[in-house]
Amino acid sequence: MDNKKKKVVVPIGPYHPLLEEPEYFALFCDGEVVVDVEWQAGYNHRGIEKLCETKSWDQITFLVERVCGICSTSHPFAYVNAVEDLAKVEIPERARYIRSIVGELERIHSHLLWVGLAGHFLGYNTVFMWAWKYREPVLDIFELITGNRQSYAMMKIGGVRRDVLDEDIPVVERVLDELKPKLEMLTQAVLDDPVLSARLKGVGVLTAQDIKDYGAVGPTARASGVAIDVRRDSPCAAYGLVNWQVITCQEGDVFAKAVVRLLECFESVKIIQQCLEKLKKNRGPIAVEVREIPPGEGIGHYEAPRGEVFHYVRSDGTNRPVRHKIRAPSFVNIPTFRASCLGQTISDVAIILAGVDPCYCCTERMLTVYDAQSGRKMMTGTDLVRLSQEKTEKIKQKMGKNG
Amino acid sequence: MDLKTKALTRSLWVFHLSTGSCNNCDIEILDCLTPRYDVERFGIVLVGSIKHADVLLVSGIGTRKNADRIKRLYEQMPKPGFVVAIGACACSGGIFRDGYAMAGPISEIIPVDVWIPGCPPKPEAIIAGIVTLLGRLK
Amino acid sequence: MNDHIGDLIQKRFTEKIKEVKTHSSHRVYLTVEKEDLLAVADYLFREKGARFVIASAVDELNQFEILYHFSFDKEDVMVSLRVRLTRDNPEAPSLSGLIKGAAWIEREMHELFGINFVGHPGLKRLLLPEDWPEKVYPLRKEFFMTEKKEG
Amino acid sequence: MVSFLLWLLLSLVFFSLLGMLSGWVDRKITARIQWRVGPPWWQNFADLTKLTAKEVVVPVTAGPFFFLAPVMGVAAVAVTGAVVLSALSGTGGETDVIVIIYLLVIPSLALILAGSSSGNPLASVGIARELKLVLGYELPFILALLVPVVKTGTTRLSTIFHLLQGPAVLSFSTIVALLVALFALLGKLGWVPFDVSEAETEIASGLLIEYSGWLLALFKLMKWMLLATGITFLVFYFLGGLAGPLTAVVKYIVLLVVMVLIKNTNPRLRIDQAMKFFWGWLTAFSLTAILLAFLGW
Repeated sequence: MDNKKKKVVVPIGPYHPLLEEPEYFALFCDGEVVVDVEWQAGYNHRGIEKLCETKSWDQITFLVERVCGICSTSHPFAYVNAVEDLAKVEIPERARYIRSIVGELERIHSHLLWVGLAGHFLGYNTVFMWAWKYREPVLDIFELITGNRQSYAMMKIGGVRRDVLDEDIPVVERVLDELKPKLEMLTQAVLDDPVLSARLKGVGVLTAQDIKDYGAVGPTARASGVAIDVRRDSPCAAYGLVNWQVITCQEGDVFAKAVVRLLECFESVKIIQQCLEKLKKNRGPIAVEVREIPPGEGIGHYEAPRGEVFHYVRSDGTNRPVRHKIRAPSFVNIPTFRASCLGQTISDVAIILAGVDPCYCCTERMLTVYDAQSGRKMMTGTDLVRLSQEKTEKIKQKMGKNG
Repeated sequence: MDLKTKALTRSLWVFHLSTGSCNNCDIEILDCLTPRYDVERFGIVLVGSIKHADVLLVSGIGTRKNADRIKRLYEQMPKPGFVVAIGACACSGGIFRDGYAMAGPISEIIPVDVWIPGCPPKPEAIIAGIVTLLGRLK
Repeated sequence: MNDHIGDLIQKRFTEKIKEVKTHSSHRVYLTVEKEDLLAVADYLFREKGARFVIASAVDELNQFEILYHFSFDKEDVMVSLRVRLTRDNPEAPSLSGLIKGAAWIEREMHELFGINFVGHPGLKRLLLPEDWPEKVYPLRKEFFMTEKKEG
Repeated sequence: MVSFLLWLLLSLVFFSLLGMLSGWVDRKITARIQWRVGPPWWQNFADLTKLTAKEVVVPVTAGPFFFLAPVMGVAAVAVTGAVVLSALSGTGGETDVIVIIYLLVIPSLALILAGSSSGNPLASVGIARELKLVLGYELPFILALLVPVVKTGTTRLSTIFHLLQGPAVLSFSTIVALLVALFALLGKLGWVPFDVSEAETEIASGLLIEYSGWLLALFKLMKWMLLATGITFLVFYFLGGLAGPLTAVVKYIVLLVVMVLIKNTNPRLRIDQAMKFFWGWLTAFSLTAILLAFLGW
């Protein structure tokens, strides 16, 4: 492209306050108008796909949890779906409800996080603080039912790892009841703000054709009127057993994406409430035992907050996969920038980039290699969680003594 | 303690650097700014330029592609400046430690003053880490 | 319903489909020659309106395999096209002309497996660092940690 | 001349102290709106002290203006303050309101100079935006300042300060003009919604990206002083602040709080939207205000 050379290059990244993660976008600008975008990735490249080939089936759930911290239950979710597809395992009903509860809680926390960050990108820190304030109780629920604020370690091949205790259910219900009016208030505040509308409407429009060309998924697709949602299209866990709706918008701009995300939070609350009701009546096992994984291949997908997470596993009958392919939603969502950024101003690009809720950690999941011969001990996810909790305890004790 | 050190302990400006982390630590760092923890009470603010920073918060394994940039950013930080490694990955490499994509842990790339382990460390732990750093300044 | 899509493809490309594996009612794996890949993919993507999900390469020691996953969301069927490539000259036609979203994953497979995609507009590195040695492909089975130390 | 130097010194001390406290009020109210506690009152003093003790990292691309620009900015605001103070005391002589208009452009120019001499690509985007912004807010600002001129029939600053008291203050035209000037001041300060040139999440503090140590401290000081001087000027110019010292303080705080509230209830405007706002709505408002002033409203 010749016109690239003549234009000013405005770098966004690799270290840029817009992105919490390192990433490099070169914006080729003519004045304030962006004429081309180039993306350079790999700053976050860790090598999970290769590492998966060196781990046993059970360990991988912990590893894929660390593909991304924000969708830290979606990746294990898709992974166990894939392995269960491979081994043709049916999970017990109680496990289905628990999986959906964790998945939907994560969606609420992730969408609120996005709303807050989007406000922050627009210099509207009040929205940022309010959204994150309302997000805290969700993290509290997580700590209550899974033991950690992030990286919940709930998924397990054949079911879930922990049960949701009866005495915790009313607490979760109470928090959700309190959350709902706050969510409504926040949604009203965001959607009614005239200046926000001026900044977001008609910005970064993606057409349904763009979505199809790039294979974009999740809220990015649904905001453009493409009603795909893995939870409905391919119901796993409890999604076929409860009532909820797929939210779509037609406009395809950043505003529509915000609307979709905010309204999805309400659907998530609805799903969780129904699941909790069913949990009270259903007393079954929370997991079936899966002794070995037969040779073959399996595909699992799940609707993460950002879109479809896709996992492909292949087994040769040993205790570790031959190949594990992970496709995070951002991998197909980020290339749409080329369609949505061109012709926009730099100010808008910032919010467009934020609009698809890109998650670079997810995109660059690959590449850590581990020497199978050396036999050096690797830390597993459980070790890390245990260490982390021990450290926290220690710090707490120390703080307690000092203060 | 002289006035300058005292002023420094009351006004730490931090720059956050993610070098191949899984986002967990990053959002917990941001969480420290939000209403429940509100570190601005102690004069801690997140700044957008490394030139304004007193503390470099590093999370993640320190990928090979990043190693040079981490060093460069460290050099650009006006002294006195401190480095805090946040999370299991930054401290030791964590679950990704044997990967060839990894140049870290961070302490092998730049000198680290305080390590905050955890996957991810809770905001309380991060604040405790910063308090440790302040204690060391005195 | 599922047979419907599998049957349709088979009827249309009787000669070209070498092997059909139906794992479950939602998962179909079809093997095609790499010469026929574009035609079948075009049929799935353009005519049947399938969504391109992703491609995944597998190193099978004696050959490479690429699976192109297409999703029929309404029918809840995942159709995966399997292409086999020889190990000494791994080369496949590029789908990026047909599907824009395929450009990245082909770049990724190119750098991680060393597979060449004919007709790809910008087959350069996506993820690996600039100082990564040439002709070292980390996701191939022969790649071990020892090579990290050299690089 | 000697007396003006004294005024200058007084202005420097007074407005920097007042500015840092006002800056704290801003941070504190912001924090309260965001459900936070916020920093203690001496926070800005600690920040300033710390910055002066830090190393200054000078980029290789920096020119001489890299050092000159912040000094120039602070000096300009201090002179503005001195002019306002001396006019208030009645010793200002023939100083014109036009001087204030000139002086209040200099901080923006200093920022532009700073950005251009740092040679950073993000800063260059910041320069373009700041330039446009200056063009944007100057027009309604000047028009708004004309309203008291029309009312008093003079451009002499001290006369306006002393004449505009009592019922003339509460007229409809001054209120409109004041609001316009307040928005222009927000633009001069680079506060949300007009913080395009610094926009942390877009261009990483833009113009100031390369600054560190005492040079950055000077720019921070400039912003704080501009905040204090600007509001003080508005209080006396539009609101008849001379009527009583206590009411002047109340007026000052009210204006400050209004500005902070505007800042916290709006997202950042795109530069073209900001221009439209300044040249469209605000210019129309200020023209109306002038018309009303002529009619004696």
